[in-house]
Amino acid sequence: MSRKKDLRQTIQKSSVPLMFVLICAVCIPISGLSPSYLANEVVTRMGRNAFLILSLLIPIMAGMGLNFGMTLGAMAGEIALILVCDWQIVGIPGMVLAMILSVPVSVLLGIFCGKILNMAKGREMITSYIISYFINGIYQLVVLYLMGSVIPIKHTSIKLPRGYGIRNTVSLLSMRQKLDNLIPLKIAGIKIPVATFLVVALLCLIIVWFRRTKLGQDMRAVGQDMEVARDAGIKVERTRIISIVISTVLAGIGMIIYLQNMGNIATYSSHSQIGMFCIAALLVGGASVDKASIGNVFLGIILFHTMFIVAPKAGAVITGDSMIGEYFRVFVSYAVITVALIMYETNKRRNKNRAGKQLETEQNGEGGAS
Amino acid sequence: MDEKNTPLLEMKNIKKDFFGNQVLTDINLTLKEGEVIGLVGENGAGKSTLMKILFGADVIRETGGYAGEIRINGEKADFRSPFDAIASGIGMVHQEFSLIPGFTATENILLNRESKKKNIISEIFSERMDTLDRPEMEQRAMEAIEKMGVKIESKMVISDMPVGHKQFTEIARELSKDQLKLLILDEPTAVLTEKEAEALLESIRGMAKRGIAVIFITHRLKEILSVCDRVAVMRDGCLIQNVPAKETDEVQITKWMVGRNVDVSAGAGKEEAKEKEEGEVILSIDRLWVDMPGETVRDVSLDVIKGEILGIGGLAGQGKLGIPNGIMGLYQAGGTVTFEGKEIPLNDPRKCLDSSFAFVSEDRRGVGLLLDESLEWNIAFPAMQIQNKFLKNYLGGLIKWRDEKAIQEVTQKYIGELAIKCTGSQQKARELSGGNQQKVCLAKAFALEPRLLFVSEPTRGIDVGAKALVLQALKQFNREKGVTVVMVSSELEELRATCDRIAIVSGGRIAQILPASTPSEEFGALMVSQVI
Amino acid sequence: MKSRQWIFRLGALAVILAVAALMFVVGRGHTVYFDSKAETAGGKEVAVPYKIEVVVDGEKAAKLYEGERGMASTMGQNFKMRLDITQEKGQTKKTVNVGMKLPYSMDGIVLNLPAMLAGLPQEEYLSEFIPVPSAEELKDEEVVTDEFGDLTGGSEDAGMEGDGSE
Amino acid sequence: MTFMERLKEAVESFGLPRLIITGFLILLLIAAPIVGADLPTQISNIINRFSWNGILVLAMVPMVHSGCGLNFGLPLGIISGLLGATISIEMGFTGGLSFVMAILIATPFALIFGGLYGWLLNKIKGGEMMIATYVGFSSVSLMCMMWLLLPYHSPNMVWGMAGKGLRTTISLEGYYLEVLSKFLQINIGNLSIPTGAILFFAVLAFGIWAFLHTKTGTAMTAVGSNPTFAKAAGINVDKIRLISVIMSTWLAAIGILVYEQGFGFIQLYMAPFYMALPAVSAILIGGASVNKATIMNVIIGTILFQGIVTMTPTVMNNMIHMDMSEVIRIIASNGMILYALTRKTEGSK
Repeated sequence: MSRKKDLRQTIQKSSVPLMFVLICAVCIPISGLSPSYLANEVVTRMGRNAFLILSLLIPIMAGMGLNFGMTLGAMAGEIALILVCDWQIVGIPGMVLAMILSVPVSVLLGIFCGKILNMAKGREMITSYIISYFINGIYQLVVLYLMGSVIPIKHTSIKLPRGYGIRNTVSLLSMRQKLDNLIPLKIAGIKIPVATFLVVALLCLIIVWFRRTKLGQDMRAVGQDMEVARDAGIKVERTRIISIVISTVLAGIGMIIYLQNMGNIATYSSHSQIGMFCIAALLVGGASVDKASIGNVFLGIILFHTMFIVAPKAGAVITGDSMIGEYFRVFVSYAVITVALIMYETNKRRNKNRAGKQLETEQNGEGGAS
Repeated sequence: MDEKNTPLLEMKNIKKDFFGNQVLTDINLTLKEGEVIGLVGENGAGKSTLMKILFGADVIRETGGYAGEIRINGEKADFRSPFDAIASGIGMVHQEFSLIPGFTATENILLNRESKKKNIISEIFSERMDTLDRPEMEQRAMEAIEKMGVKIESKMVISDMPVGHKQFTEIARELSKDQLKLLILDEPTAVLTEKEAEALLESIRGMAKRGIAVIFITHRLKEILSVCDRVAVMRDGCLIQNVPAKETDEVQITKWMVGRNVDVSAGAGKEEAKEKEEGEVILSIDRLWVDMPGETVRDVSLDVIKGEILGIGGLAGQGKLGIPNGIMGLYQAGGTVTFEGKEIPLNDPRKCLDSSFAFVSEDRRGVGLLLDESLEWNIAFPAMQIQNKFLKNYLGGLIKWRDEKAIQEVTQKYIGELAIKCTGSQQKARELSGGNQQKVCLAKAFALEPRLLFVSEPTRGIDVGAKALVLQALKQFNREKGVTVVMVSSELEELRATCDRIAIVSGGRIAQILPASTPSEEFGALMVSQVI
Repeated sequence: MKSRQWIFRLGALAVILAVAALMFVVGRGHTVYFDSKAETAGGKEVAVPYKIEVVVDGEKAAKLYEGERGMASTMGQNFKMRLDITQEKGQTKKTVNVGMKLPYSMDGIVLNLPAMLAGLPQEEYLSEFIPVPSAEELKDEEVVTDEFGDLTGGSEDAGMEGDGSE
Repeated sequence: MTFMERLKEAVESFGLPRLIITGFLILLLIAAPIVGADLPTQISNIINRFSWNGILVLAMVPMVHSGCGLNFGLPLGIISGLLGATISIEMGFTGGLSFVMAILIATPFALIFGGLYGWLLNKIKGGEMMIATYVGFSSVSLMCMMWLLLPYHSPNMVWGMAGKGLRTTISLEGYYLEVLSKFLQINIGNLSIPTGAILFFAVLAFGIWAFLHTKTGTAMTAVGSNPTFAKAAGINVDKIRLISVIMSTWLAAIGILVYEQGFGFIQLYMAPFYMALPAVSAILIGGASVNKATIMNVIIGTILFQGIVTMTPTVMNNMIHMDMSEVIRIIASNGMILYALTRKTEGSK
């Protein structure tokens, strides 16, 4: 009986990935895209997004839910890249410098975010979501008004003609895919960004290692029961802030990797959607609000991005309008997050009701005996 | 240092008051190494306050500290937090589990005291980057479990464990602390099966042999007699007996626990009570179960007689609060409840209220009041919603408009009748004192003009003057309006002074129903009769 | 114990700062322009070869006939190139390897190859290139700062186009 | 000393961010004539924008009252309104009648969507705000597909080339453009007051006020104030919450129609996305909290918020020739929401 129950539970748990396998299975043949093109795309996107999505894992471990505030890190990464670009530091050294530069910005933003979230315990997600908008305002203030007027920006290719503020797009031609192509490798016509994968693999190792540290253990404890952790002498607030800071720093570095692949920065919009797409991908991989693994990240990228590539084409074939597919994939991204959030909340409530059921059966059992 | 002569723990003249309300008076207690002492007393006798002082709980400091002194091994101790107490070798196992559900027993036993290994990163950043040394942790956990003498699976996740094993995990956690000299166990056997409880007692004996002193708090007197060296009995904030366990027995302990200077007013209206015993049954409860966390009701059958005041007493956690809460539909419940011959469906507060029940909850701030609304709203709300009182009808009843004037009138009436101290009927309920808030709760129930009134812990957390007024109001309501009252309280004397009959709940079941004039000792014995 | 940790921390910080500083030096990018133009320097006219092929990092950067300009992006201050020079049409190529240090402060550097080959001093053949903003760059640009960004165009697509060019 | 204390208390109860925003607006009003902006024009602008947005902000009130939190799912109601508007035009109604029909058609949609939405929110008590946000987003992106797929044919609405699929913006010229604003409009010099639109807002606001004074309205407030109390008093908490969600959704539907008649265009596709956050921050600026809101909060909040939105560009531009209004708006409105979210709300649990 228990095995049957287990099976049902696993199916229920992996319902979202299964649904995506189904969507992909239907859409791939319809879209008519060649397997090699598809494989190439998925591999590219894997390299591009993996680091960013991995940055979400640690706050989930600390019980702070999906970190919509990862956008903060993305903004820090963008600011660093804009500066490095203006200083004309190119190639891999430019990326390394941008990463180093993004860290202090990310740390500051992370501490801010962590402190606010400590004031809003129990509604971390909506708060981190609003924080991302709030900081976006500050980011615009810095990039649109302070850069060029207070922070020196030299190059007219970056600066707006009016003398201050950054253009809508900043070209990263000098860094474009420098990391991806550092170690060139092609297998069966599929270009593999080996160096990027190595960096991602390193981060995976670090995360695995981190879980085994004292801090990682503390985070798991805080994530499951703040009060018990506090009673045991763990500094709950500090631990939560650290988890957000780590996530923000990783997101900043991830954004730099992401943008080197893209080859340009959309100054005012690159970061705004990144949080949503990363979270959706993670959830598609079978993660939930309180549990996520490295496996979820990779499965999520494969499924979510396959859908992302295929949907517009499939939509165009079916309805004759390419916009339908575009809207469809946006809808799916949002719907996935919605469903995951609903499942999380209903599970929480179901667990609460379980105790009553137990008592009833107990009583009935007793009644039968007497 | 002659350790033989200095006792491990000395508590001298411990006094404590909460805002002028004396809860502990001149407690003197000493404990030698390896000694097991059983601490018994009714709820509210001061046991847990005493233990909180010993354990350096934050509540004590926040409420102005305590008087007297505590010596550990002859040295004066002043604990600023539980961590200080732990450092001096005191361990405590609380009634509520303090465990991380998703962790294994090992991880919980060594929570925040894990074995660690250094690495390069931890040298740079902080010790928190040390990796955990799992094999060593496993070994330390096993040692602690062995010390306890009860086998539990060290690798099992807490949420998969039976309750008893959770309790043992907590005890093992305390035992794993090397400095542990004194262990406080607060009702550890409450959640254990008989077999497990026996194992625990065995392990307490083992600990004592190792030189660890144990303070064992429980309501199960048998256990005390079988394991303790001495028994300390507390009543009304005083330590009234401290005798070797061999020299006493259950009956005597029970007497000490409840036997106080009996109040003359107890058993008021005895003749009336007799008369009512033969009256008609207004409410009949049959095989009720209620899932109220911490107050589980298991199998309660009870008849309430028209016009009486029925008291329900018992120790905390035994289920007396679950009865009214379950009937009124606030917690999941099952069984049958019949009122005036009609069956009342459970889990539906509305049906109860429609049948002219009213309920004054023990949780004033959580359930009883709209803290952020005016007194008018608090008093008139249920009557308005259930009986359409204080409403003006327009368009042939299509629009039911709030009648502010009628609401104000009724509020003023109750403010006068119950002497509620407030600045006016518009004042927010939050701003009132506890006693006055309780009166508002009563007024709310009175405004419903019920035929059956449940009152739960009406005097909890309010001062003496207000207590008398509240009880007086209840009696008056019962006598003048002929309303049947079911009153739940943990204060036996209060029940004896107010009620006609008293039902004692123990272990989630009714132990027995006796007239209020029965001596306290008998009630006391009933209270501990089926404790689980 | 604590102070030891502080030393470690300061050390780590110093290493990171050193890496950053190193990146400044190593990663400085320059755009080098090659001119194959006649130059009159010090009253001497320099002969311009028929064709110069410039090879940087093993890749052909430019093929210059007289009066033409080519460019290459480089990283770091040590600049090496190979010049395959065809003096007259039909003649065989002559290969010259050139190594030089680029000035750190200049973004764009113009090298007059004939002048350099003629062995003139550096200040004669090397000059800073100051870009004149193109008309398109000067055009006022309206900044789009949607709170929600471009939801459907999606930044993801920009990447797709980029990959296509590969 | 005592004065300072009293001042401190007043600041605390009013909230520092709210004080800053009010102060900022007053500063703008003083600065406007100095930098050469025409004050009556500015004031008419504020009043006009108030009349467009007031009802959308009012749509927050029922859900806040019943303890469902801030209605981040406002787009759902807006979609109902958009369906009403487009169907009304598709059916060929013009002028004032098209407005009435839009309301009538939007109503059943609002009731159905609101009902489903409320049912969902009852399943996930405690996590309403986050889920509401994403329900709003999902429904907007779903409708993006629907606007393309639904069989609309009116040449005034569909893409000219394809002959199908709705345009992103649809002009209301000839339909209900300014039907309310122009009704009984008062013009004094540069000052113009859209009497009709304000009256319409007043009627709905009075309706909500009156509703909160009825038996059901009282129950709604109690549910929001302390759901356990309400349950113990025999209130069907889920039902009351459902009613509040439906009311909010319906008000949002009406709100978007009124907004459109003032603005002059129907905005489809991703436009509803933009609507929830300004409305949420407006009511918070007006003094509401996550579980308490009054009609007064709506009026004050909308005026303050719209005041800042309309005044900053002109004043800033005239003053420092830098249009920072957009950035200021983002920081102020989201900062306000953050402030409200980090307040401890006792008694709400």
